[in-house]
Amino acid sequence: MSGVAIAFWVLAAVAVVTSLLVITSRNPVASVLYLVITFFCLAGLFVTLHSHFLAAIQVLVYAGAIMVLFLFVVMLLNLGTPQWFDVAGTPVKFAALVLGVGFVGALVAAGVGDFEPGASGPAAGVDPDVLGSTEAIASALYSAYYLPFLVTALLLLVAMVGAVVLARRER
Amino acid sequence: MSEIGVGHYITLSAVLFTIGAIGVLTRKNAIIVFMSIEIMLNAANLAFVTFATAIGDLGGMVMVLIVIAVAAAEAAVGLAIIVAMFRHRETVNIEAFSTMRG
Amino acid sequence: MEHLIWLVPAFPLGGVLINGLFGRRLGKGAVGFIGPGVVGAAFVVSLVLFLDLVGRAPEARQLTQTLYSWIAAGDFQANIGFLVDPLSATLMLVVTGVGFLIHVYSVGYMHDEDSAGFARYFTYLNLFTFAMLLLVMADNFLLLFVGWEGVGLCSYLLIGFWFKDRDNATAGKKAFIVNRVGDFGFLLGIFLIFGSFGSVAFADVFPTAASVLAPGGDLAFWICLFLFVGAVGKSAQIPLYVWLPDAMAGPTPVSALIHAATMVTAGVYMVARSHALYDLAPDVLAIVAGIGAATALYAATIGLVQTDIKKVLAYSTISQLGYMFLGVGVAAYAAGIFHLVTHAFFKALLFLGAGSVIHALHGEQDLRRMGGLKPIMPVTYWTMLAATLAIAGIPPLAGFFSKDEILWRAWDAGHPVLWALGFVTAGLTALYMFRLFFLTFHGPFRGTAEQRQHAHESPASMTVPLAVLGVLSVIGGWIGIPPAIGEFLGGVPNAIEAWLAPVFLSAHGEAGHAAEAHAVPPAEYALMAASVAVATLGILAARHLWLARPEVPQRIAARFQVPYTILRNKYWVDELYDALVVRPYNALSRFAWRIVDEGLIDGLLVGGTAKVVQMQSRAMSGWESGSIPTYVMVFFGGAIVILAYYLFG
Amino acid sequence: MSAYLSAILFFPILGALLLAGIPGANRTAIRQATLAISTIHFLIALPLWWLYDPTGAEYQFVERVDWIPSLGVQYYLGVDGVSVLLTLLTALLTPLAVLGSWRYIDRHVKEFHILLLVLTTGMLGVFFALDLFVFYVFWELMLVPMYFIIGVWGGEQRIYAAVKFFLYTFIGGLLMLVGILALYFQHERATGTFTTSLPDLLGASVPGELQLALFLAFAIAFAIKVPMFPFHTWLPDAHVQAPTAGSVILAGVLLKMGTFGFYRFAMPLFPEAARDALPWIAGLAVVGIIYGAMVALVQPNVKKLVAYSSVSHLGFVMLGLFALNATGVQGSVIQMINHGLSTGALFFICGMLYERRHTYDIEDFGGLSAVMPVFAVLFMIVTLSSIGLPGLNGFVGEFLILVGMFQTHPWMTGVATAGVILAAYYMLRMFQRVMFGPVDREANKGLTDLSGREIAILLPLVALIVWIGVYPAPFLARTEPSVERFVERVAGEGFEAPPDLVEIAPARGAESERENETRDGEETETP
Repeated sequence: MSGVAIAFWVLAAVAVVTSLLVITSRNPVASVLYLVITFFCLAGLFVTLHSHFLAAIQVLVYAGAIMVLFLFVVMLLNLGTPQWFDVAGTPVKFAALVLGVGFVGALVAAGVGDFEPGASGPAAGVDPDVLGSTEAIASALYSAYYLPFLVTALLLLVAMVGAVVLARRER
Repeated sequence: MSEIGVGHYITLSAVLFTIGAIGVLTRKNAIIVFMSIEIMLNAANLAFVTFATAIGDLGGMVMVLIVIAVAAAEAAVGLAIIVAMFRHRETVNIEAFSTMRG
Repeated sequence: MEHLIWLVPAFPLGGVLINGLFGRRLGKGAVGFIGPGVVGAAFVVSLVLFLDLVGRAPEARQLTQTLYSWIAAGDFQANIGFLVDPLSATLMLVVTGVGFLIHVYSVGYMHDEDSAGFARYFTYLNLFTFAMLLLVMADNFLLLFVGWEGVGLCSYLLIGFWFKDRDNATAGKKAFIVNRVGDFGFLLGIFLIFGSFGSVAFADVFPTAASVLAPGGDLAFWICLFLFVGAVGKSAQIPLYVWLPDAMAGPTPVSALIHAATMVTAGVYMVARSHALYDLAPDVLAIVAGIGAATALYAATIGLVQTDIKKVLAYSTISQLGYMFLGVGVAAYAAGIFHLVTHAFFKALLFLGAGSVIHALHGEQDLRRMGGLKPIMPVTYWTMLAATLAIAGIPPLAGFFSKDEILWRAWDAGHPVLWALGFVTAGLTALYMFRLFFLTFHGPFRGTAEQRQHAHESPASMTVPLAVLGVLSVIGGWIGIPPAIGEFLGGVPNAIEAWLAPVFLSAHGEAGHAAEAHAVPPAEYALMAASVAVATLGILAARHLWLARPEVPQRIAARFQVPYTILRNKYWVDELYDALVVRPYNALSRFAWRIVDEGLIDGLLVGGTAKVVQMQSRAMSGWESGSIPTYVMVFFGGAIVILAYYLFG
Repeated sequence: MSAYLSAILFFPILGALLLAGIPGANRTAIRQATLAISTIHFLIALPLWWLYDPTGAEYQFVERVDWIPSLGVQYYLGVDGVSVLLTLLTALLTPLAVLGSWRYIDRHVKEFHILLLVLTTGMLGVFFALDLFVFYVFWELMLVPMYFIIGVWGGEQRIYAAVKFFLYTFIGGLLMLVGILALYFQHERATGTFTTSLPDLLGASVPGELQLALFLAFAIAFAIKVPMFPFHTWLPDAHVQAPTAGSVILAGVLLKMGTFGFYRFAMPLFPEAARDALPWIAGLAVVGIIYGAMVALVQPNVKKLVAYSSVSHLGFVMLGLFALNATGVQGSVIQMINHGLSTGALFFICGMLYERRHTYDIEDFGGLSAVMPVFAVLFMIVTLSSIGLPGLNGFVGEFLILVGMFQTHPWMTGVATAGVILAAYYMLRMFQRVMFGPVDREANKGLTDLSGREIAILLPLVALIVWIGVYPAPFLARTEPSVERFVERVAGEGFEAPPDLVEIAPARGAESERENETRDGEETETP
């Protein structure tokens, strides 16, 4: 059992547990914090997959920025107190559960688990670490995927403007 | 415990995705629904990264970046809407907002 | 002489254009001159052509002229071409001759119309003459059909001339539509002819008729029958005669010209013209003769009880036409045409005489309110007497020779039953004609005092034509003296028979009946004597009933109540047609419109699909419930389905 | 490669642009301008009559320019004998329509006239198109202006009528589009080249049942436009609600799109299918003739009566087309022109009555012949032309159709010929109730006779009605070669000789049958 395996199982378990807690906890603030933990686990998993840059981004952007935003909004609208209406009726819950289990069961049954990357495995001579490194991603980003990069930038701009406009208090 | 293969990551991603989905289905608090969506997105990211490293194609990595960016944008706008909704109806229960029905 | 032919129809057409376009401005005088003038000119040209034909050898008596190719499409070809041969020359003379007299008469008769109406009247009359000449002179079936419908149109226009009165317009419409029923048959006949011969020109059809059509075969049968349907429609035979009595709604000269002398005889002319076809269909000839005889008797019976002077003459015309068809039906074409000619003379005279009486009594047409006009209207009296004697068939007047010839031919051709029908009708004709004559001119005047005061002889422009026609009615018969009498008068030939022989010769190769010089069988004399006897009997009975003992007819009518009312109501044929044909058709049309069109198609199919679409869309909109969780549920369910299909599909 | 056709085609559009310049308020200026434009357009198109050489090539004044090379679509125009006549009819009716709506249209005058000119282009495009794509574009283009003309300037339920008109034709159009596409790909599969040009498509033959399906797709689209029996219910509504000019153009030209479509596209492209479907379509045509005549009889509204009469008349045209011999098809082509003239004139007359009494109900009229003599004469001539009186144009067409069709389908033609009687019945009944009888309604007494303008509208139509009736040779000569090619392409050799005429007569009594048996042998039949 190599170090990576242990790390994987631990991180996976924590991620699953915390995300379950996110959707089940009464108190929104608690679920925000659990979500932060989930994101950290994911970042760790990225590291086990040798993509260190993405792990960093994950932590910075998701855990740092977005969750802070959530927390901010929850605090601003003092939604901290558990809401009575929050959880749906039992039939809906039951249906959702069945659906979810069914979905996962279908995937596992379809042999997702033993999926082999097939012939096109890591191309010979490409070191996974180099692959995950920042320069590789940066060079790809500015060459082949330049257009998506620009579009995303534009999208972010639009989102900012949108957010400001929507959230502004009418005078 | 054999070598951790791509399958494990994918299964994990599926599980996380499902949890996110169940969250969206069951919870009526807009914020929680929002967070479940974030979980689902991250599950997808995980799958992307797994396949990217598995077949050595940077496309996956770039995709994750984009997804994160999009998620950020979506969160910003979403939360702005929630704030606007809250101001309008004093609640974030999504049941209250059904004026758009047919 | 060929180059003159086109002038004959051109003159009336010229009259139509001048009167039609400038009539109102020219004033009644000019219109009154142009109208008859052009017909007179046409008569002169016809006479010239007639004399030219007489001058030629019998076989060469044929003048043709083709103006231009009218319709040429695919293998169908029809020209505007004229054929003047003894048959059409005779008809041309009758149409233009009698027509001219009637035009002159009309100037007097219609003088109290306003200038617009006067011009319109003469335009229509000239248009009629033009169409009738087209019909008679055409050298192919299509042009004949053009003339055929043209005269139908003119009769529609002229019957409904005083259109302010709704009944006149309805009578006109009825005439046109019943004619159209006949024309429908005619059209089918033309199609069959074109189908069999590949052409509609007489020159292509008649000479090759025997070879193309199997004698007695189905094709010949159907062609002739369809053509005869057209003839029945136009010449008012059973069952399509109903329009002629109503056609009396038109001015009297119109009745004289169209519904007595010319148009109604078009059917006889057409059958005679296509004798080559009819000879190949003996069954149809039998039908023609049968219908002719039946119509003669049938119309005579109705004529007996009519009280309107013009209605009596109308039924008399139908009866006489029946005679002509009887003659043509027993393949005695020349006899049929001969009767047509003589009938044109005396029937036109009868109508004009009646017109003169009506004119004098200011529109009074009911026999029961006339009488004793002899001293007041001598010219009308004597001319009407001549005509009545002629139609009754009293020798030596015209009617005797032509009617007797037909009766003899019917007997000679081995149709004793038809002869009997004709014989009885001859008696009835004499009876009802003299009934009319005595009721009008003899006995006490039954009209109002004011009418008696105004009654006066018609002006010269009306009495002169009467006189001319009177003379024609007397001497008209002498052109067709049968050999039986000819020998006594020093070998006078049967002029008209010889004259028309070449046209009908080509039919069955051997010489016509007339040419046989064999001894006249005694039977002919017997029949001749019999027909004269029955005619005089009719006259005496009429004198007895309506002159000597006027109250007798009332008693007879009272005793035979049922047959009298049947005849009085014209066997209810009009009502029958109305109930059996017109009303159901209208009902069916309403049904078609309301139920099929608006109900079925618009309501059910079109409207139905529209409603279905609406219902569907309303149902669909129910799903948009607005609750976000249901949306997500559906969304996620869909995703799973697709995934499942993709994984396991 | 003269641009003559394009000039004719796009001149109205230029005119429409010119109109846009004139201020909307100045109504008379707009009317005069449109009249000038449409008259000039007619003069531009008129030389087609002399320049078109019947003995020349099948399609003349051809213009062929690549439009969308990748799809094999070309801007391909050309005219044959039939489309020359229809073009001239369109070019003649437009100025008359403008004249006809001088006082009738008083709202949005500028928009109306612009739409009218655009409509003209749409129609001409259909007659000129030799490329299916171009044809389809103009087929749909023509729909829009007519929709607005009915929808905006129509009567009370104009919206219903306009929408119904639009949907009916549009659905037909879609069906046809599917047909075009299927043909397009089938042609590619057969010959490997993508093309939508008619002559090339005519070359390749389409296999059996696909051909029937494609033929039906085209046939239904055109049958709706003709309109043929089951699809006709949009016509009366559209006509009653449309303004005079709209009705005239709708009846005069738009209905001919359907029959022209059969002549130019549906039948030549799918000859075998056309022959198989012949009994059905001819049967429907006959039903249309009788049904149209019957329903017309009981119409209280004179415009609806004329609309149903159009259904009956075009039933004749369809019958002629399916006679599959030169005589019948010539008759049907000349009848298309005749119907345009006589029914166009009839709708003008309805318009004139409406302008005076603001009603189309026959009951409101009566005895007008005394009040309006000139009107009576012209109305009489047009009515007689419509019931096919010999000597006028209607007869020439109807007779040729019937005589042509009789050679191949005697029984069907027998029934159709009965239509001649029914036509006389409903037209004369209407004519009598409008024109004859006493002038019993007060309002009718003061009616003014035709004005100069109105006479100017009817005179050219009546002149043509008489000309075609008396001397149709020049018209027939121009369409003869095109019709011959059509017949030879559709009838081809496969079409068996018409049934022996003897059989058509039912056995009439036993003995004549026996006679026939013995002599059948040497009977020489020369159909």
